[in-house]
This record gives sequence, structure tokens and C-alpha cells, in this order.
Amino acid sequence: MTTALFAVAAVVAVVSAVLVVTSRRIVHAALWLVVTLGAVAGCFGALHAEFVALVQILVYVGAIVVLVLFALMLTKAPTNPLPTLTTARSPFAAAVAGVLALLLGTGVVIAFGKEKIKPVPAGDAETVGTAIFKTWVLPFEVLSVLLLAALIGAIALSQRKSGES
Amino acid sequence: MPLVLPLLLAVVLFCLGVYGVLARRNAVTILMSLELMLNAVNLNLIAFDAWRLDGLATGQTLAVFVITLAAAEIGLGLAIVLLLFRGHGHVDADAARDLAEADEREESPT
Amino acid sequence: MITVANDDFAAGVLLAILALPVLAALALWALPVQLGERLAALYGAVVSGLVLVGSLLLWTPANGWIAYVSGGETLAPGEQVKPLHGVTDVPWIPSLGVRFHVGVDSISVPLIVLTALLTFLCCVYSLKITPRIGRMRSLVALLLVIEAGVIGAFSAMDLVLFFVCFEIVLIPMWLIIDIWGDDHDAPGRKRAATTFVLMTVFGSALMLLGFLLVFRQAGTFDLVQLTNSPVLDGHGVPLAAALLIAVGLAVKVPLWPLHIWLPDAHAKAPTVGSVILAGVLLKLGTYGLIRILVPVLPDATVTIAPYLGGFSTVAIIAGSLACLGQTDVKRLIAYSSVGHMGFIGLGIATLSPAGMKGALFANIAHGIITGLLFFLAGAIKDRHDTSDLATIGRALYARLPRIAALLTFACLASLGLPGLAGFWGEMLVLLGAYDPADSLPRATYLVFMVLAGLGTVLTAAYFLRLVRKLCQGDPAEHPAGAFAVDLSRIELITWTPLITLTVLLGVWPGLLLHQWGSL
Amino acid sequence: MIATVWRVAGVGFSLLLVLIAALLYGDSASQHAFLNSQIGEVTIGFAVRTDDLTVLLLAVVGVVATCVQIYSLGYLHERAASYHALVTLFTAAMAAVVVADSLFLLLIGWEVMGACSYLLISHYWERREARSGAVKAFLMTRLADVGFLFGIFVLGVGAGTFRISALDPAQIDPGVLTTGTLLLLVGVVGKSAQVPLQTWLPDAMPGPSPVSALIHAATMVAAGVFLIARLYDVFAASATTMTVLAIVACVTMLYAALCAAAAVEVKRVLAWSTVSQLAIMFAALSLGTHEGRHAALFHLVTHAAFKGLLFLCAGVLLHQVGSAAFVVLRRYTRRGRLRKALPVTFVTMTIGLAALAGVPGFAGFFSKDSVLEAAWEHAHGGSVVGWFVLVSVGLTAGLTAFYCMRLWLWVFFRTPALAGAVGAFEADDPMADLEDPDTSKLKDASWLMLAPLVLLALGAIALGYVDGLHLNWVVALASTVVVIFGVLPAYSLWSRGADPRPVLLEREFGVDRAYHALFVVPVRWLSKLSVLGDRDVVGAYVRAVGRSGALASQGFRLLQTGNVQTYLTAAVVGVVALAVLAGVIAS
Repeated sequence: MTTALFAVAAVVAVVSAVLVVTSRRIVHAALWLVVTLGAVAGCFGALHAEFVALVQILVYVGAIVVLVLFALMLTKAPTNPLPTLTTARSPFAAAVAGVLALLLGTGVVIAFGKEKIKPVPAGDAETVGTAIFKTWVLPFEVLSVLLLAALIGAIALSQRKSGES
Repeated sequence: MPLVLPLLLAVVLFCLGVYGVLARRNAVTILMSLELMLNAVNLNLIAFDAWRLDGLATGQTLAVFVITLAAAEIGLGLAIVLLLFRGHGHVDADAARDLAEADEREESPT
Repeated sequence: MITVANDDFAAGVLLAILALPVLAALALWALPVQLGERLAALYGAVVSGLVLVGSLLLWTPANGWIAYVSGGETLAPGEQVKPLHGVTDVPWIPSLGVRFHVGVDSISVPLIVLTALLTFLCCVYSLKITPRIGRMRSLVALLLVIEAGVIGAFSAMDLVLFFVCFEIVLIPMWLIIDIWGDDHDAPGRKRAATTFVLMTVFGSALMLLGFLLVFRQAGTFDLVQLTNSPVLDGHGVPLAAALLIAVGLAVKVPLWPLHIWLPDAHAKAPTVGSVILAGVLLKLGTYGLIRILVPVLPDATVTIAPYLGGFSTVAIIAGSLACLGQTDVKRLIAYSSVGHMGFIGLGIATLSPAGMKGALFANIAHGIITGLLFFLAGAIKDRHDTSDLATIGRALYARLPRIAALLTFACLASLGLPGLAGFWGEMLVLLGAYDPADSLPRATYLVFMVLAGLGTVLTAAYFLRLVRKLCQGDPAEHPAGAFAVDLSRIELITWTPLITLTVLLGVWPGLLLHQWGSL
Repeated sequence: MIATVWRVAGVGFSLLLVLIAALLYGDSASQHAFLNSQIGEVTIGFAVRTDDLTVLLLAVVGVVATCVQIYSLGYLHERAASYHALVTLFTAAMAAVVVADSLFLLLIGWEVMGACSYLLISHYWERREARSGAVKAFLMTRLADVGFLFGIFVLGVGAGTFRISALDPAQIDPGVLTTGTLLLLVGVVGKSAQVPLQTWLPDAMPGPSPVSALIHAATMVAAGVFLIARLYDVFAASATTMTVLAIVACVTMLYAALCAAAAVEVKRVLAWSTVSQLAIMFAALSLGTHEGRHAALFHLVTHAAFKGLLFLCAGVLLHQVGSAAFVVLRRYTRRGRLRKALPVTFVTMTIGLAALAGVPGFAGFFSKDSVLEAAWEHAHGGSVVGWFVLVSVGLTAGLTAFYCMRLWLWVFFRTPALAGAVGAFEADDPMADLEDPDTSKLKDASWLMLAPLVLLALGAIALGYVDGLHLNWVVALASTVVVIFGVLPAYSLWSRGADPRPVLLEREFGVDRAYHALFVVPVRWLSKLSVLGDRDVVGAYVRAVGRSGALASQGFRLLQTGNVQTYLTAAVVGVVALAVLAGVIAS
């Protein structure tokens, strides 16, 4: 049951991800990204990581993609299809990515080909929350500092006048 | 559920992300591709967590952390993209070559 | 067999003459600019004078000239022992087994004295005669750093310490050529400086590799231990180590065909730079061969000695021939160093007592004579603003009679006239080649000897050509310029010690030869 | 001031040598070593000795040096300080050679003499021929000295000592002995200007005449004779060396005498004559007998007197007339004025020439006869070398008489057959038609210069008798006849105003030119080759390394496109490649 659910989500994720990196319309790509992220969230759910799935939807779909769309608009991204959306190196990039996929895939299959996951519900908010605030509280705090730094960094970058270097 | 299934999905997503980063011109789409790669990583974390079940929810915690990092990263990344746009009037990563080696020939030492 | 004598006084003196120039250089840089510029030469003269006194204190009476006996008595059989004194031995980089191990023996003391003497003379010379570009403060400070580095290399008893001191010398010398060099030819002097530093650094990199191989074989960098229990076997890794060390040092010597940096570097350097470069720096290479290659890798040295001898012989001939074709007085003298250093290389390659002593003697003699020659060439160049033979013109005997006479004297000394210092080294080298060590092919060395003998004729030929082109000639065609001031007092003061030593060592070679015992 | 100091020092030093010789006279032989150092198995250092040979040579050197120093006071006015200093240094070096018991002390003196010779020949360094003559002299002797040095090595290492008194031919391996003596002979040949290293001596003549008298006639060039006499036991022990020496000597004496017969400058004639006379001494030495050595040394002493005298006379001509070329001298002689203006010079020069020619009664006659006698006795003993030497010396005596007569007549006498008309040298002279040179101011030189002449002239007569008269009448008669046969053609040619000079002789058999082509030109080529080789071959490698570094950096700079995606692609490719590599290595 979970396997089937996962498979469906996986297929959706792959197809939409392909569209994200190949779509000629940038806005479409952003929207396909929403689909991909949602599908990945589904995959998380299928793996019984419900809390993470929710965070994924909240943060990614809700915040990040919106941010991306804002950025597209701020940079006056055209909404019409662009023929030159990919660089001239794209075949080579595809080849590199393909080889990498082949390599990683082979590695994964060889290493974990026979392993199974027994779906156990262990991903609710309580479990994860307990883990974060009991076991991983120090990394969490460090992370919050990092977030703050990123915030300040982003503000500092956007405050810069153009031409100043 | 076989473990390879999420792992292979992660591989495919990651490599699509790699392709996107390497091949797309628009800086924003490059950032989007980066998100794909981060998602692939998250998928791996979740899958291994579900497989190992260490009781500390390590993988899931890390996945939440990564999502947080992704938020920070996209914030900074978009700030840089905006700066690029303000400076050059476009966000074409392929055309931003300010760091290229200047083409003036210097005196050779010998 | 090296034995270590324990004497705190000599150790203190050695450490003092190592530290004093460096500290003095740093202090000089710390002085205010104007004060520093004004006092630099005097300050340098005082400091290097103190170093000279210190180096003379190192000259041990036990085996030295004070105990010299006439009538041909030989020392006791115990003279095989080569005592090392003034030893300081403390760990430096313990994890690598590198120690700060310095000490001097009869091989290094004369070279240290020579270094101190030439640096002192250069500083004294700079009291009155300075390169046009000025910046005396830095020049004197760099000279002092070079002095410390060279003395360090001559007293280092640890391969890594030797290497470090060897390298310390390069950068100041590079700066001296690059900044104070020939001010008419900026690209030329920069090129010369770059070639100099790159080639010598390349050489020392090879040498370091050789040291590491030695370390791998023997497990220590310590020269005393290595000398007492050398790396035997003339094949494989020891041979590779010997080759690397020999080639590395050969760049410094310089041995043909690695000499190509030398003429330019000498020709473009300022007078004091040329004197130090020729008189002192070149000796590092031959000293390294004698101190490191021969005792540490004896079997491998026997394997490569004929090749070393061969290249040295080629250096003698090719250097002399190249001198015959030079049109620039400083380049000519520089090329003459190639030939003379070839003699020293040949002497080392014979591995015989006579050859070794000849090489050591020629080292000192070459330092003194070529130092004098470069002082003279510098004086002539300063007076004519060029070192080109044709532009300077002929008949210096008429225009600058004393300088020209001294030049003739120095040329005669350099061509190895018996009775002057240049002769004994060459003679002993040839004697060594006539009777090389038993393990070497004698017929080959006889050929080397004959060729080197012909080389002395060629040496005479180019020096006579120099005298003929420069000193002699019709004074009517080359009238004296208003600027032509003959020998000044400072020049006389600076050169007198060199002239005296040339004659003294020429008539009394035992002064040095006895110092080395029967090696 | 300085010049005065050196003048006094020079004269004083030469007198000191005479004094030392006088003091040592009759002393028993002794040696003294000093300043020695041990090098491996051999000892290097200094040693002096005194014996009859030392005293003899010291006396010769002292007397000639005194004459020359005094003569120079009048002869030389410019650059006197360096001149007298160098002559004194030379005298000291020659004294060192003479007293040396260590081969190294001998070598030092030997080469310092060479250097002084070089510096003194180039005393008039404004003149091109003086410059080149000096260089030539130094280089040729230096080349020979290399052989000399090697000879010292061979003998010294072979005998285990560098002390002359300790060299025992019986202790040395015969092969080593022959090699060593032959190599020493090379040095001797160079120093004494024997064939094939003879050409430097005539070219050394642009030097001041007193220098020619001292260095190139009386002492330095005779040092070779001295050396062989000193090491006579060693040399005589090697028959090969003695034969080579005989051949060299005989060839040289004839060759040089022929060259002298065609030379047209007084000093050049004398120079060739010196070469020839030295060869006679070597020939005597090459007999290997005691008589031969004695005869050689006898001839050395008389030759020092009369050849020194002749060179000083030539110096007077140069000093008073301004030139010693026949052409110039003839301008004065045409009217017969030279002889009358320079009476002392004329007389002393006549004595000198007579001694050189071997006119009976003069010193040269006795010394040459003793050589002939020694050769005769040796030849009588059945020696081929003896015959060879006898014939050569005889022929040379004739030739010597010829060129002496020629010199004497052409320099001092107008040709009787064509009184006032054109003779051989007038025909060559572009200035012959001009007015006669003003000879009213021509007078003999100052007494400072004439006193040594007189002294040496007395020597050129009296020295023949100091050895005691023990003439072999047959030999004496024969040599007198030979002299007459030499003199007569010279007289007859002169009386006809003719001076035939075969081209071959005038060019001195083309040896100079051949040496130039064989040695000087190739060395020049090689030196060019060496310079170019350094610049274009050795230097090219160095420059190529520099260039290739620069080129490579140019190439690698192209990778720096500034495009982030390119960098990333490269990074990913690198990661993939590394992963593959890791996999390959792991499996």
C-alpha cells in the first residue's frame, strides 16, 4: 500500500522535476517545482515521515516557491517561452548528469538492493519534536544562528548599491 | 517497500538537479534546480531513517534542518540574483563573466 | 671520523657570528630611514668587522697556523681525526629528527673567514662608493643577512639546516641584483635576477630531494652521524641521492652546462653583489660537495666522480673559450669563474688528498682573487659608466695607471701564476688528477689533466686579451676623460687585504694547506 | 721619487746577487728546506741549495743584471719605476730558479720570469707589435710550462719527492723517467725558444733592449740549459730524451741561423742568433757526457756576456738613432758616419760579433770549440748523436759567421763597390732619395750606457780564457776554416751591394703563419662557438623552460572563463571521475 502510494508520488515527482529543468517558460518551471516538492512531500508521507512532509509543504511550497516567484517577477522574467533558456553546454551537462545517475544508481542498487523498509509509523510531530529538542538541541540552536546570519546577509546584500564592489 | 525505491528516486532527482544547475541559463532556475538536489538529499535522509529506525529520528531531524538551510540558502541566493539583476540588467548566469581572466597579455618573465 | 670537541667559548663565538648579522640587519631596518641611510655603511662595517674578528677567533690554534712547524714535520698519526669544535646541538624540529646542529672544523673555518672578510670589505667599500640607486640601508642589511646565511651554511652539521641556510642566501642576493643592479639595463638585470633565483632554487629543490633520500636510507639528517657511518653502496637509492645532490649543488657551483645564470647575474649585479656572489656564494656549492656528497655517500660518489670530473673539464675549456669571446669586462670575469670552479670540481672529482686540498685551496684563492677582480671591474665600470670593452677603450695604463696595474696583477693571479694564490689550487688539482683515488679510472683522469692543463693556457690567453684590450693601447686614441680619477683611498684600503692575501697565500700555501692536515 | 727608489733597489739587488755568488764561491754544496706541507704521500714546499752550478749562474745573473740595471738608467726614462721594479723582480725570480732545490720553487721562479718577461716586452704598450709579441711570448711559454708542470708531477710522484737533490734516476721506473724528462723538456723547449716553440723570441724584440739583453739573451732563455744541467743525472738516464733533445737542438740551431741570415733588423738577427746559440748549448747537453755539460755551461756563460753585449749595443743604436732596422741604419751608414759617431759602440759591438762568430781569440771561439770537442769525442766513441751534433754545430758555426759579418758590414760600413750608390737596403727604402738625415747631433751614448758595454766586451774576450786553455788543435783549426767559409760569402755579397734574402727564409719558413692557421684561428672559432653555444643552446633550454611555463600559464588562463557553470561542470566531472577511479582501485 505504501509502496504503491510512494510509486505514484515518485512518478509524479520525476515527471514534474524533468519539466522543471526543461520547461521553456520560467514561470512554468517554478510551478512545476511546486508539483515536484508536493510529490516529494507525498513520498515523505509514504515513508511515515508525516511531520517532515508537512514541513516540506509549509516551508518549501508555501515559502520558498513564493519567494522564487517573487524573484522571477522582480527580475522581470518573461512569461513567454524562451528558446535560449539552456546554455550550449546542455547536452554535455545532460551526459554528465546521466553518467552520475548511472553511477549513483548502480552504487545504490549494489549496496542496498536487498534491503527492505518495514513501514513503522515513527514520524509524527511528537517524535521529531522530542528528538530535536532533547537530542539535537545544540545543532538546532546553531542552525538558528545560521538562519539569522543568512537573514542579515540577505539584507546586507540587497542594501548594496549597484556598481559598488 | 524496497529501500532502493526512494534511493533511486533521490538519485534521479539529484541528477536532474545537477543537469539543471549545469545547463540552465536563468539564475533563478539554477536555484530551483538546487532545491531539487536538496530534496533528493532529504529523501535519502528520510529513507535511511525509515530503514534504520534508530529511535532518535536522526534522519528526520536532519531533513528538517536541511529544509531550514534551504530556506536560508534560497534567501541569500535570491538576494544575490537580485544584485546581479541590478548590476547587469539580466540574470543570465552564462553571461555573468566578471571573474574571467582579463585578456591583456603581460610581459613574460623570461 | 669526526670527533666532537666540547668548548663553550667557540660555540658561543659561532652562535654570536651567526646571530649578530641577522639581529643587526633587523635593527638597521628598524632605524629611522634618514638616520639609517646615513649610517648604514658604517654600521655594516662595524658589524661585519665584529663578525670578522669572531671568525678569526674560531681559527683553532691546535691545528692551525700558530702551531705551524717548518722543516716538513708531519702531524702525529692522530691527525686523521677531524675535530669539530664550537658545537651547538639542540633539537629543532623533533618530529622530523631535524636538529639545530652547528660546528666548525678546518674545512669550514677558512671559508667562514673569507665570507666575513669579503662582507667586511664590501661594507667598507660602501662607505664611499655606493650604487647610484642609493637605499644603502636595505643593501647593507641584505648583505648582513647573506653573511649570516653563508656562515650558517658553512657551519651547519644538519642537512636540513644546511638547506635552510643555503636558501636564506638566495632571496637577498636576488633582491640585490634586482634592485641595485645595472641601472642602464633594467629588463636585463631583472631577467638576470630571475634566472639566477629560479635556477638556484631549482638546484636546491633537487638537493633537498637528495637529502630526503639520504634520510630514508640512513634515518638521520645529522652530518656528524652520517659522516661517521656513511651510506654505503653505489647503486640504487644512494646513487640517486648522490646524483640529485650533485646536480643540485652543481647549479650553484656552477658546473657546465648549468652555469648559464652566472654570467648575467654577475654582470648585472652591483659591485658588492658581484664580489659576494663570486667570492662567497659559489663556494657554497663546492663546500656542499666536499662536506656532504663525498663523506656521506662515498660509494655513490665514486660512481659519479668521473662524470663530475668530465663536466668540470668541459667547464674549464668551455668557460675559457667563452671568455675569449666576451666583450664585457664583468661578463668576462664572470665566465672566468666558470673555468675556475671547473678546476675545483675536478679536484673534488679526483677524491684524492691532493685534489681535495687543491679544491679547498682554490676555493679560498678564487674567492680572494675574483673578489679583487670584481672590485676592479666595478671601479672601471663606475668610472666609465659602462663595462663594455670597446666603449671603455684602451690604454688604461695611461689613464688609470694604478687601477690598470692592479688589474694586470689580479689577472696574473687569476690565471694561476705560480707565486700567487691562484696557482696552488690549480696545481694540486692537476696533481690530484694525475694521481686520483685508487677506485677511479686513472686513464680518464689523465685525459682530464691534460685538457685542464690546456685550459690553463686558454685562461692565460683570455686574461692577456683582457689586459691587452683594456690596459694597453695607444693613449693618443683614447685620451683620459676628466672623470678619470685613479685609485682612491677607500679603494686602496679595501683592496689591500685581498692583494696581501693573494701574495701571502702564493708564497706560503702551507698557511692553509697545513690547516687541513692530511684530510 | 718612486722611480729613484726602484732604480737604487734594482742596482743594489743585482750587486747583492754578485756579492752572494762571491761569498758562496767555493762553499760546499748544501740544501735547506722550509715551509713544507704534507699532501697525501708527497711533500709540497720550498727548498734551496748551493753548489757550483748555483754560484756560477748567480754570478752570471748578477753581473748581467747589474750591467742591465745600470745601462737602463741611461736608456730608459719613461715608466722607469715599473720597469726597474719588474727587472728586479725578474732577477729575483731567476735567482730563485738558480738556487731552488724544490721543483715547486723552481717552477715559481720559472713562471714569474715568464710573467716579468711578458710585462717587460709590453713595456712600450702603445706599440702594437710590443703588445702582440708579449702575449705571444707568454702564451707559448705558458703552453710549454703546462708540460713542465706535468713533468714535475710525473717525476715527483714517480720518485716520491719534489726535491731536486733527492731525485735519484736509479730509483725511478725507466718509463716514468722518460715520460717525466720528455715533459720537462717541453717546458725547456718553450722557455728557451727551441723548435717547435721558437717563434716567440724574435717577436719579443719590441721590448726595451736591456730587457732583451737580460731576459731574452743572457738569463731566462738560458734557464732551460740550466735546468737540464741541474737535472743532468735524471736527463742523462733517459736515452730517448737525450736523442729527442739532440734532434730538437740540431734542427733549431740550423733553422734559427738561417732565419738570422735573412733578418733585416739588428735585434731580430740577434734574437734568432740567441735561439741558435741556445740550441748549441742543448746540443752539447744532449751528448750526455760530463764534457758536454761542461761545454754547454761554458757556452752559456760566454754567450751571456757577448749576447748581452750585443743586445745592449743594439739598444744604443735604438736609443741614439731611433731604430735598429737595417734600412734606417743604412741612411746613416751611407756616408760612413755611424761608425765615427758611435765609436765605443762600434768597437764593443765588433768584439761582441767576433765572439759570436767564433773568431779565434774571443770567448765564443773557445766555448764553441769546447762544444765541438765534446761532440767530437762523443762521436769518436761511436755515437750517432755525437756525429749529428758535430755536423750541425759545424754548419751553424759557418752560418753564424755569415750573419755576423753581414750584420757588421751592413750596419757600420758603406759598400765599397757602390760608394754613395744604391745598395740592397737603399733600394728598399722609400726615403733613400731624401736628404741625408741630420747626423750632426748623433753621438755616442752616455757613460752610464757605455760602461756596461765595455765591461761586457772585456768579458766577451776574457771569459774564453778563464776555463784554461786546452784546445784540440784539429777542431780549432777546422772551426776557424768554417768561420772563414762563412765570412767570405757575406763579404763578397756586401761588396757587391747585394743582400739576397730567399722568401722562405724571410718568412722564417712560414711557421708563424702555419701556427696562426693551426692554433689561433681554430681557438677563435671555438670561442665563438662556445659563446654562441652558451647563448643559443644552453641558454635556449633555460629560456625554453621559462617560455613553456609562460605559455602553459597562458593556456591555463583560458580555463578561467568566469562562468560559474563551467566551473561546476568541471567539478562534477571531476567528482565522477574520482568516484570511478575509486571504484576501479577498490575493485
